[in-house]
Amino acid sequence: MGNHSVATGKKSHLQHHFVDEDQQFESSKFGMWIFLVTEVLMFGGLFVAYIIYRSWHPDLFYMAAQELDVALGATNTVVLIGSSLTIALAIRAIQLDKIKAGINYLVATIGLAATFMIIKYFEYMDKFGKGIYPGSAYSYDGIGHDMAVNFFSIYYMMTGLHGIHVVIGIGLIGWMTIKAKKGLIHSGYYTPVENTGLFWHLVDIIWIFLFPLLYLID
Amino acid sequence: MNRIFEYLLPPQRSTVASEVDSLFTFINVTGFILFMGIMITILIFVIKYRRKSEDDVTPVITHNSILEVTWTVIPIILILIVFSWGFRGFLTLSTPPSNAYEINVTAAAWFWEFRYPDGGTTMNEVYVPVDRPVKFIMRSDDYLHSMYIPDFRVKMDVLPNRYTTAWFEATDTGQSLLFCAEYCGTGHSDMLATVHVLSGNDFEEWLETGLEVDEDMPLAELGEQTFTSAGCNACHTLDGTDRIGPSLAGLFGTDRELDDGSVVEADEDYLRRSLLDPQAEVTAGYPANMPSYAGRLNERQIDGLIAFIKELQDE
Amino acid sequence: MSTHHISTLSTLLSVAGALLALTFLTVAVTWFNIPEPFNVIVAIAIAIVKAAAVAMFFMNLYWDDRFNTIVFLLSILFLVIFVGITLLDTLFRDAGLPVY
Amino acid sequence: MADNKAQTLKIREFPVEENPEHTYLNAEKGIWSWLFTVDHKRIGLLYLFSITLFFFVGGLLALLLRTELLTPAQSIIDADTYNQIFTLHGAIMIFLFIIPSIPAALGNFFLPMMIGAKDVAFPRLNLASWWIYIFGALFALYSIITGAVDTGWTFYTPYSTQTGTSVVSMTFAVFILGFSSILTGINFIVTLHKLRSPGLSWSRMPLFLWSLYATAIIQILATPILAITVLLLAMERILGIGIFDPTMGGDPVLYQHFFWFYSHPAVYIMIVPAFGIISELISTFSRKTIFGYWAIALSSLAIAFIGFLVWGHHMFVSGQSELSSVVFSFLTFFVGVPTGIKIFNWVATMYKGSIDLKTPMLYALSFLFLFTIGGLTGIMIGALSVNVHLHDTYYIVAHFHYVMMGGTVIALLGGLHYWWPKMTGRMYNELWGRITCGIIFVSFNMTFLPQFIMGSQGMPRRYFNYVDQFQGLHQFSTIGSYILGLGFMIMLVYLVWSLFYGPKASSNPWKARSLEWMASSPPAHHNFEYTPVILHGPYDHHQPIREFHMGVAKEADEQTTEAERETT
Repeated sequence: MGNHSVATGKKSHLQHHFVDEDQQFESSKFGMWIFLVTEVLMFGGLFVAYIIYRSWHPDLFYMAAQELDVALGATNTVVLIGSSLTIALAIRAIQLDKIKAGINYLVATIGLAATFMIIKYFEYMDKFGKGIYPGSAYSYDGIGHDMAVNFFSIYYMMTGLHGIHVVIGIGLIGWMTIKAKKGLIHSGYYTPVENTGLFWHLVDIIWIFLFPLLYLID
Repeated sequence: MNRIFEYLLPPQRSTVASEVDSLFTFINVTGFILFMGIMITILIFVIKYRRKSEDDVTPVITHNSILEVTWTVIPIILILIVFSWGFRGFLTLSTPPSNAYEINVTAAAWFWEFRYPDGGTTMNEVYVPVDRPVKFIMRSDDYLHSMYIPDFRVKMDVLPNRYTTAWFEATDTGQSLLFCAEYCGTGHSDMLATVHVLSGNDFEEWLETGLEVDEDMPLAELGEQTFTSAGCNACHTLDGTDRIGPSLAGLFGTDRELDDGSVVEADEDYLRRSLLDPQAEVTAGYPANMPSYAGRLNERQIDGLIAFIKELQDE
Repeated sequence: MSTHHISTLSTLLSVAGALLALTFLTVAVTWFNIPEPFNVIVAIAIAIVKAAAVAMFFMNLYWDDRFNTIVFLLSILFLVIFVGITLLDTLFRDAGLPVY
Repeated sequence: MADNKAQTLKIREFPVEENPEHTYLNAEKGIWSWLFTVDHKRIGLLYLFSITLFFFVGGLLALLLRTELLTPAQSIIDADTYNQIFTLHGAIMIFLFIIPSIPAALGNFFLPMMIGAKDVAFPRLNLASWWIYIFGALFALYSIITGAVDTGWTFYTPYSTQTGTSVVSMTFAVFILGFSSILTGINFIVTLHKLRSPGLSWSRMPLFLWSLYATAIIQILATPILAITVLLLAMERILGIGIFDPTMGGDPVLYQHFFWFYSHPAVYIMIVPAFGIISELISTFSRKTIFGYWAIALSSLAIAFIGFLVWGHHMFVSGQSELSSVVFSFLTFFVGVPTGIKIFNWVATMYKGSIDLKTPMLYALSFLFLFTIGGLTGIMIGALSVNVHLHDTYYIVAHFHYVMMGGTVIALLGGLHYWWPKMTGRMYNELWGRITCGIIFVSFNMTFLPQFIMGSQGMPRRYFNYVDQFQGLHQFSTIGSYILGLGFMIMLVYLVWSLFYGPKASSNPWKARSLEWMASSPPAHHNFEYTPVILHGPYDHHQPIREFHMGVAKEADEQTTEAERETT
């Protein structure tokens, strides 16, 4: 509940309409969580499409999933879990005012995210090489099912939207790195990096579901 | 009272109509009573408790449990009645009797095609027997359409990727209109068909004769008949004005500029190709959305249409 | 209110360790052919455990205001409603599967 | 959320400044101070201006449609133009007008004021949301210029994936507008949770805020599904991914599930804020405590929740399984119960009140009349067997206009008149207000009652051409729509006139009790120069008005007088 104490001296990052820094921090984080809800539901739409098409064509999903490389998918899962760890470590370091270590962890996170994208790039290129495109450009005939393109349409939509989120995440984390370098975030004010962390963990969670649903159908 | 509902609803011409209408009437009457109750209460309050002075003191009434429970429970009872009543009608509407006379329906932008069990076909006209369940097995060639016969109280969407069904049992002979109720583009509101309900004997007789193409009819006359029955008139006019497609008046023998820039003469061969493979040569400036009539028209009808179009030239 | 929670190093590392182990597990179970539909159930169950671990310990829900957890679970609830009721249609159509 | 220990606050009365010198309107000058303001009140006005603009655009399109329908077949425009215009009318009215209308315009302005906050939680996000809205509107404009859209606002596949019009840019416009809606929703939820003044417990929140809260929840939960739906639709056209288009193996009915999972809750995004306004109006102009506060507050949340379970009632004849039709129909009726409860509570509030028929109250009564019709006809089309007959006819058109226009627009007008003195500091002409309300009420019924009759007689909707038997009713409806248009023009004139020549308004012309009336008219830049402390509920008309002027005494303030109370 709101404005308990009367605002006294204003501190550096406190906006005028908040009573104190705690209220502001809580509000930002709460806002971020609500935003994550919208993200979950947006991806959720694709999961619904996935579930319905899988219930219609279980055989297709089995056949088409054989084309995906489990090793690469698993590697990417590990990479993303690693990046989740590094960003959690970055936030911890910044909370403890070890800004330098924090920056290193943020850079490591960007590195892992980039690794994820590079692996994804090779996966996509491999598919494109075979003529496995989303939609009407699809020209691969190695799968004996006339709905094969449908699986890959869903696959590309899901991983593509996820990939866009990874790229946005890289941008956000890069921005946080710059902020940290300028000394704008520290133990007294680390709201943006906390929220970036939440966003990044959500990207990880979504991949945690995408991996078994797309790659591990047996 | 009955006159009001007779005015509000189309004539009841199928077995389910009275069932649907009774629920319609029930909701209208109950709703009207409720509505008037609320409005009269408001009116009384507004008159009786009109502000007398700026210093009016009003009592503090925050709630009244008995009243609130009452106006929660009564509506719940009413909606349960309405739900189960509607459910019962819906069960009837969605379970066709097994002995129904089956007609295959194809909807396409923007006409209806009906195929009878013995192989005959009609377009934008459908003939059904009275007092006998008729089942439509429907499929669309392109977009979503919806088969709607107000007099029979039936409606069902027609989908391009699977069959949907609807059934009715007409209760008297005569004609009823069939509308397309799902928006499907330019010609949506012209996508009508006529339902002819015939008595048992007439229907049998019609099956014998009506489906046969009249061999004696002059070709051009047959063409003119086909022009409306095949739904050409939904897109093409005969008076030179543009609709969805070019007008057919004075078309024969002219040079047609196609959308790829080439020019062809509108001779008999061109007209035939346009009917059977319309997307191959599309006149510039018009959408490429004419459906193919291959398999829908017999040879004599095609010849008839060509003769009819030629005749338009002469006039 | 402990919303400014600072995780200990050991928590973060052990959660990450558990996540890696579960990733290995979810791949490993595909080597045994578990019959339908249990293979899907196992795979999703493992994914849920992993996601819960990330949400609770990396995203600090375990220490955070409970309301944030409720908000997050709300999104899952509505997703379940969406899938559930839609399946009520797609699984029970008379005509069966859509024809290509 | 808060420290649990009770705090003792020193409070004192802060009398309201009449004829304030410094207001939010003259705090900064110049067009840039408006376009890039982070003040929630100015953003509210930016939204108000934008939605008014789009309302008149959408309205003009509607009059064009009605004019075309004077005769069967072609009167002034051809079939394709007609189809594009009804699509634009729907899309503009829904995405650019009605969804942002009450929450983003009036809500933005009054939500922070009603809880005694200086602003919403994220003012810059608030500004961003308006700019995103404008950007989305420009995108919509772009798609109109590059060939318009003729799919209906529902974008049903496969027509929308195959038509030659610019569906892709329109779907992107919708995508962008959804984003704007989400940001507003986030802002409202966080503001209501975190920024309430001392003493403003959940049980003392004005019902308008409860309705905005319920609306924001729907915005958060439903809009993302719209985003993914239009994204899939755009990909369907760009790449041909075949989730929805049957020619590529997709399922058109699945599209309808996706679409209505958003769009049905979206109708509650449109109507629930209207409920909130009506609660404020009826209590204030009956000068009486609201009857059944919690029933009204919680029924908003109940409607929000049940609204997510009933989308399939748009699809009874779409070819979805009969089982799901039955389930959807059953659940649908349960929206009727909380809605009915609200209506009964409003009527009960008037019992033994001191009813003053000022313009806003006339709108509230019109709302009760029109919305009750809208609601009862909703029961009609929720019934399975009757729905089969009425689906996709003018009955549906009439029903949703009674709910959306007779409900939301009328409530918006009521709210606009109610808060006009607070927003602008000027009074409009009361006589013209009442006359216009009468004109709009009568002509609205003239326009849409005949459409119920046409619908039940079997006139399908979205028809450019129609069977001759309907011509009389169509013409009657068209004449009604002209008068309706005239009514709105009169309103525009006298409201704009009042901005320049209207008498100055006092801070609380209606003697209302909620917090926004305790600020000056127009309010100061930061709403309140003190932190308000709330001792009574927003409808406690029996409490002396000076007890609503309490605020935290400044530490340096020596005059801390009699009132020193404990609050948590």
